[in-house]
Amino acid sequence: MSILYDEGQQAMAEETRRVLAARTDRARQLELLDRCGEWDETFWTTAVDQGWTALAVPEAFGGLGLGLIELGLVAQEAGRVVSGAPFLTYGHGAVCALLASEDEGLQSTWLPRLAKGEVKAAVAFAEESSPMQPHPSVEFRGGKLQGAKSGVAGGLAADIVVVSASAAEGPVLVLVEAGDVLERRAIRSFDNSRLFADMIFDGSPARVLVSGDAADEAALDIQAQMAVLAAHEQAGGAEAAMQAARDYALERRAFGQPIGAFQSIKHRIAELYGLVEIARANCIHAAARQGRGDFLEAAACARLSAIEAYDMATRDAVQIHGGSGVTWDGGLHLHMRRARSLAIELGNALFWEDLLAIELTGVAA
Amino acid sequence: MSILYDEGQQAMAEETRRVLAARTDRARQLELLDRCGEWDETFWTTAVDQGWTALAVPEAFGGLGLGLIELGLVAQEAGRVVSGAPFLTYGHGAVCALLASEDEGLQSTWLPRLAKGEVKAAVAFAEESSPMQPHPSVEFRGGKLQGAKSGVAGGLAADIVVVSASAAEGPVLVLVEAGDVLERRAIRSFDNSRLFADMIFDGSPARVLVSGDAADEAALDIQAQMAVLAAHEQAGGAEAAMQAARDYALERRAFGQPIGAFQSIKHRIAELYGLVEIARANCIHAAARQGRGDFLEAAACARLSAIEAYDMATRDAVQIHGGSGVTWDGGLHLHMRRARSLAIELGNALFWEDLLAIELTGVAA
Amino acid sequence: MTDLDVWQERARAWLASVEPEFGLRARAGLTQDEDLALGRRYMAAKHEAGFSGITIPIEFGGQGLSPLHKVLFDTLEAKAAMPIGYFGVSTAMPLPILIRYCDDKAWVRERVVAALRGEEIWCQLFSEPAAGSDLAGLRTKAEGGEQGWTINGQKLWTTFAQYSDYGILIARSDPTVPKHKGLTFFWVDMKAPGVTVRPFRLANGDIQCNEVFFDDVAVADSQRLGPIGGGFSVAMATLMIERYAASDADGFGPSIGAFVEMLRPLTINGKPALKDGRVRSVIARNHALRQGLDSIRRRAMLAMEAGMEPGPEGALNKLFSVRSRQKLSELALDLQGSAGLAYTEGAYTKADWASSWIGAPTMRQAGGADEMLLNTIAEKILGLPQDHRPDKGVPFNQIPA
Amino acid sequence: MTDLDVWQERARAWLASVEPEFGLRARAGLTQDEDLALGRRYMAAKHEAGFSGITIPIEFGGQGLSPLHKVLFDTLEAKAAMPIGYFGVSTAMPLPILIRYCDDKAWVRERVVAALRGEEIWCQLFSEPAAGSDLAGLRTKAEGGEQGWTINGQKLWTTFAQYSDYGILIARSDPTVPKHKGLTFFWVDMKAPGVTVRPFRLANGDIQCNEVFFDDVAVADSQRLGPIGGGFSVAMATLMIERYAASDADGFGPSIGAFVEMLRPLTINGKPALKDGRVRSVIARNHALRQGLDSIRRRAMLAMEAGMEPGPEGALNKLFSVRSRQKLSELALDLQGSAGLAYTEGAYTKADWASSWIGAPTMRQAGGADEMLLNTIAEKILGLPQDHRPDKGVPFNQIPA
Repeated sequence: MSILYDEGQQAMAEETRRVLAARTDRARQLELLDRCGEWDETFWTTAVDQGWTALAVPEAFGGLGLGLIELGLVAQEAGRVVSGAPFLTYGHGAVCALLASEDEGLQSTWLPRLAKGEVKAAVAFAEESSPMQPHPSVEFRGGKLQGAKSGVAGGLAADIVVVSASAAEGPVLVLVEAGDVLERRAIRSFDNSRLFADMIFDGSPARVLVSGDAADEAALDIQAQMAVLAAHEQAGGAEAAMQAARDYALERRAFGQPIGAFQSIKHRIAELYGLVEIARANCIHAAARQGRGDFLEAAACARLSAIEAYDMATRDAVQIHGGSGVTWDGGLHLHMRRARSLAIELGNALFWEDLLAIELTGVAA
Repeated sequence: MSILYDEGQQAMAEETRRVLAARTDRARQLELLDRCGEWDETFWTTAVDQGWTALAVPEAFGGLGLGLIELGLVAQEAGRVVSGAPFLTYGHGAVCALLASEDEGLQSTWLPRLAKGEVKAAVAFAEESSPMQPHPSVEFRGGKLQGAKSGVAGGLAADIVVVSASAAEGPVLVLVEAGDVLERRAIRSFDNSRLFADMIFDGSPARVLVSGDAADEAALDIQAQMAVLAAHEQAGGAEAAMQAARDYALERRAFGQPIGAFQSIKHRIAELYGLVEIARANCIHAAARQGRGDFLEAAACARLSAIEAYDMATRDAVQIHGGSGVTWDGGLHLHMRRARSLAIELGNALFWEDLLAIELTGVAA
Repeated sequence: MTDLDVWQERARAWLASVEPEFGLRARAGLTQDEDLALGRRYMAAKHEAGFSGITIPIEFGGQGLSPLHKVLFDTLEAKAAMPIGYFGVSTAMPLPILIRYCDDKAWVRERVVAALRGEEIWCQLFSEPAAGSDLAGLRTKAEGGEQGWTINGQKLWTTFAQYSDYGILIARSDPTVPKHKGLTFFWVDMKAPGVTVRPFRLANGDIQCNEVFFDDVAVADSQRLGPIGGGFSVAMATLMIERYAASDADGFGPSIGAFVEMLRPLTINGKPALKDGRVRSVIARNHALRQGLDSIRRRAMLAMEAGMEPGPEGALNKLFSVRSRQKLSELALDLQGSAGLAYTEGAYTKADWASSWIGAPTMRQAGGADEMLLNTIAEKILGLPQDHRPDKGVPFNQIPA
Repeated sequence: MTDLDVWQERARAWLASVEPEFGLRARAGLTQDEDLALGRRYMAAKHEAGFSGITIPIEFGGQGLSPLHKVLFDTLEAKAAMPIGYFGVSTAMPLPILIRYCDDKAWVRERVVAALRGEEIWCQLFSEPAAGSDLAGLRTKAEGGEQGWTINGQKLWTTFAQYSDYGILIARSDPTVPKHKGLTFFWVDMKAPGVTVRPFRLANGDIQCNEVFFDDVAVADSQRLGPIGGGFSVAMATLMIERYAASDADGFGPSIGAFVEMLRPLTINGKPALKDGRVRSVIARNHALRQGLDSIRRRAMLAMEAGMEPGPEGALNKLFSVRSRQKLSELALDLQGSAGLAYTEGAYTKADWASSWIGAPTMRQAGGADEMLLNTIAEKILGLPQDHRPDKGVPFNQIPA
């Protein structure tokens, strides 16, 4: 079954929105576009102060013991304001990887610090154009990593990195303390606050989290959980873009009336409303299915509808804004850029279509 | 280079349109939907009387020695009125097959009769869901055919049938005189005047037209030529549906104004205009490229854009007509049905996408 | 199990028990008249089993249960493909309107029970040749007043009028005021002198819609529902009742599962169709869309269960699901190639791709055209301005035809 | 070979000869100022080679050739990626307007030659904050009359105003008449006192658009182009001149061929991307669309060559090609995965997918927003009614802001 947000969850969403509205600064966000390697520290300290980093960490490790539903609520609000750092999603990925591990030492070392926001994490699964690999080219031998991962979001700032690799005994997920043991090549991007980096491991020491089939399973589950959070961000961003279009259509006049009275505009915004609500419904449903047998299917639905909603909403919102949609200072391109970076991070639509098709047909591509 | 229709061609198009407008009867067309095995004899006698069957037959065989451009012009007009018989396209397929053959006896037997409209032809390439086969399951042994072909348009009325088959020495195209040597299983269809039949050959005598690699090449060229004619029909049908929507939008009033003043309606019709013109341009170009190295590519472009235009135009024209778009007597469903039958005959869009992708990338699917 | 779960299980069990007698297989090959007769028997059986008129108050012969009960039952019933189409309009809109607006309660109860048992059928006489999306543009005249009325004019698109005993009707009682204001609502006897019903055929071959002509039809003032000139708001109340009707994320066409099974044996260019990226994309995207609509519906049900008003996003279902059905059905035919050319008129739209395809445009009109739904979403949910309507505030008889 | 073919071959040869000095590679890494300087040298070289001002009469310093010659040359020039962007507006619209409406022919000839040689740049001062699609809603005031004018107001979106020596301007000379009727057209000196130019940045980082403020700028009546109150038709004539401009079926983004080559080494789920049905579908459909637009363009050229008016379908190119470019560019980034994240501001849009993607929305606005193009097609080609415009016929100063 789907869920209705309860009162606590609703209150949390409202409080998150209020706090983020107060602490988000469009001018600062625009500046970040020109700076490779920087992020919105105000957003991140807010996230830490508000306890968002602790939300989905078990209480035993200093967290609040909540889950994807609550983290999704925050992600949706963060997406609405095009948040200036990727650490919540990938921190959750690291939390999931640690929880999938049986290494209590690693758990007790890192989970409390992740909950407190003392460390930032990245998750490095992608290699070149492929978001996940059945046989990663990165090798893990004798406690050390060798090879390269591509386009790691948050990679330029991460303190720890969860890496998928191939070991003699099969696939593994390992944990690397970033420090100076790895080379990070910054990717100058159209959305620089995502902190994308290629990572080159040349004998970097790493600790095993999960190995064998369990590693593959864990990687897919982690990817799906992060994708559900990204989908919430995308749905939030899509809604914000849709609302910007609505507001502009009410305010801007042409030919003697608000442009929202022209059906080409108003119907397009109504279509966006539909895409946003469908994506949001899939997001809520997916968050509620975490841990169940149909979670991957639900995550794929959320991801696909959220990608579509954000793409369509940014395309149409920019178009409806006319010239003012394409100025730098107007800032709508923040959403346009974020729609693209989030569509690429964690696997593009084709990747999720294939995953979902396997779930629905039992047939591999 | 593309071509401009010359004055003779333009006059021919206008005359064709005039004749067809005078001889087409919507009530008769609607009745044909309920009758399996019947066609619009008035359309066919008109086609014969006007010499359309002779257009692309060489003068040496009693034809006019023109080509795909002129036949395309007629097909476009026939598509506009949802013509009630499929014989022009498939007759041309048979002419092409005979011309590809080196058997002068067969040519002199059949080409003059095809030019005069004395015989009706069908082309049977499809087997089950596949429009063409690298290795047809129909076998040709000792002058006889064994096996089945599916969904042959015009099959219920054809006097001769061009069949693709596998022989000991490789692929062949053969000619069968239909008569009573084959079993035709009528397909009750949503567009009955297409005269679809499954054909079962159980030792039917047949004559070889082309064999070996030349047979495969000829089959592809015949398929492409017929597809270009079908694309002309589709473009004509799409234009007629678009114009019906335009006329209705000018006439029908709601909320005190013609519904064509509402942007949701007028913009949709403008988009249809674009799709129709793009399809038409591709059709004219393809017809002019017949015999050149890029003909298959041009044919695929024509086919793909014509399928898209006719589908979109019928979907939107019906929608714009509101309730009157879905009544039996209103007859717009004639276009909707024809859009579907023409999209399936001669290979669906996926088939042509793959052919075009091979031409453009050199990579098979 | 909650009470609701228990009730739902009971409904499921009852439906399963009668499915052999009334379901899809039993209906195969029946003429429309035979199917209607079977439907009447089904309705009687349903009434006896206590699943009729779920939301209608007990004192009027219904079950007096919640809209959620009704949604649950309707969903199960639709799956079983019972012969209920003939009674859909009849029981959905006219009965609640009678209950609300008609003073003779004993008579109303008789009508309600007869309609619920399939013994009598009601139709809804709203649309006209010149009044579809623009309902208030209707021209059928009601002349007279408290001493009695005379109806003249023509209705169109009246579903199953050919089988109807009664109808609810909206007509123009005053052409000198703006168009929304001069309308009055009545119930009429479809067998009364001067009423002529002409069934006509739809594009898919169905004969369920009618033209209905009123030629000096006498109607008593006691048949008036609501105040004189108050007909538009009664009509709007009628249309609002449809809001919680069972919605189907498949747009009343076949499911994605059916699409997958249809494709399983097929090939594209010699390779399994289910391995083709285009096919996989269509499966995945349409499934994601429909799952979203389903999640919206389930959230609405949870909200109703909790006594809350469901969100406005419930309005999206028809718009999105029917368009998905339309394109998926086209593709289903195309992918079958030659086999996609076959057509059986009247096949069940949830099980037959050709039937689903050819009926989809009708679904895009019925219950509000796409364009009207988009306007409603834009105006009512998003607060965007109404588009220009030159007839606004103009007396009806001064609007150019 | 026809004369035209000979001429085209000569143009091709000349462009090839100067491409090393001015083409894409020569421009790589230049600042905008350096690129502009290179552009001025290219324009001078082009003028000396006899390929400047192709359709401009010989007596004004042009070549006096046909629009077809211009289309052929522009297409070749665009392929070579020459630094001509700064002079695009300058030579396209202002010069023909000066030639047509300005009386001092000697002065006009001087200006034309200077502009063709890249020594002077003209801008077009049309759009305003409250007047984009609705050009006639502009508010910049021109007060005075035959004794001289004073301009006050603000223009927006003025391309390369920051480099311009002169501009053509439309302003409101009479606010008491309906909005299309009170406009007058002028040329202005961009260095005159009271003119302030403020460049601003676009979403893709480009700095080519400007706000231009007019603060009591004096303009002589001899600078008026066309009659007082006749400005709207001069502006429309200006915009019509764009009609035969070189159109690009790729929407000024990368070609389908480039898409294929970009994909050749990539995989999707471990299989070659070019074998994926989704990718093949996108390649095939976008190619078919662009081939259609190309065929339309070639037919138009044949018509022009034959001295006929080309069909109205030429208007489709921008609408369809730029939308194709937008979606294809998004997909190109997605398919590259991590490599698609990289971005170089200012990269050439025909060669760089990220640049093409981020610039596409601007192209959907420039030269008429999609919505205005659809209106034009619907009204001018298909004869559909204009949509409601409440300000029609209302004196400008009585329209609510």
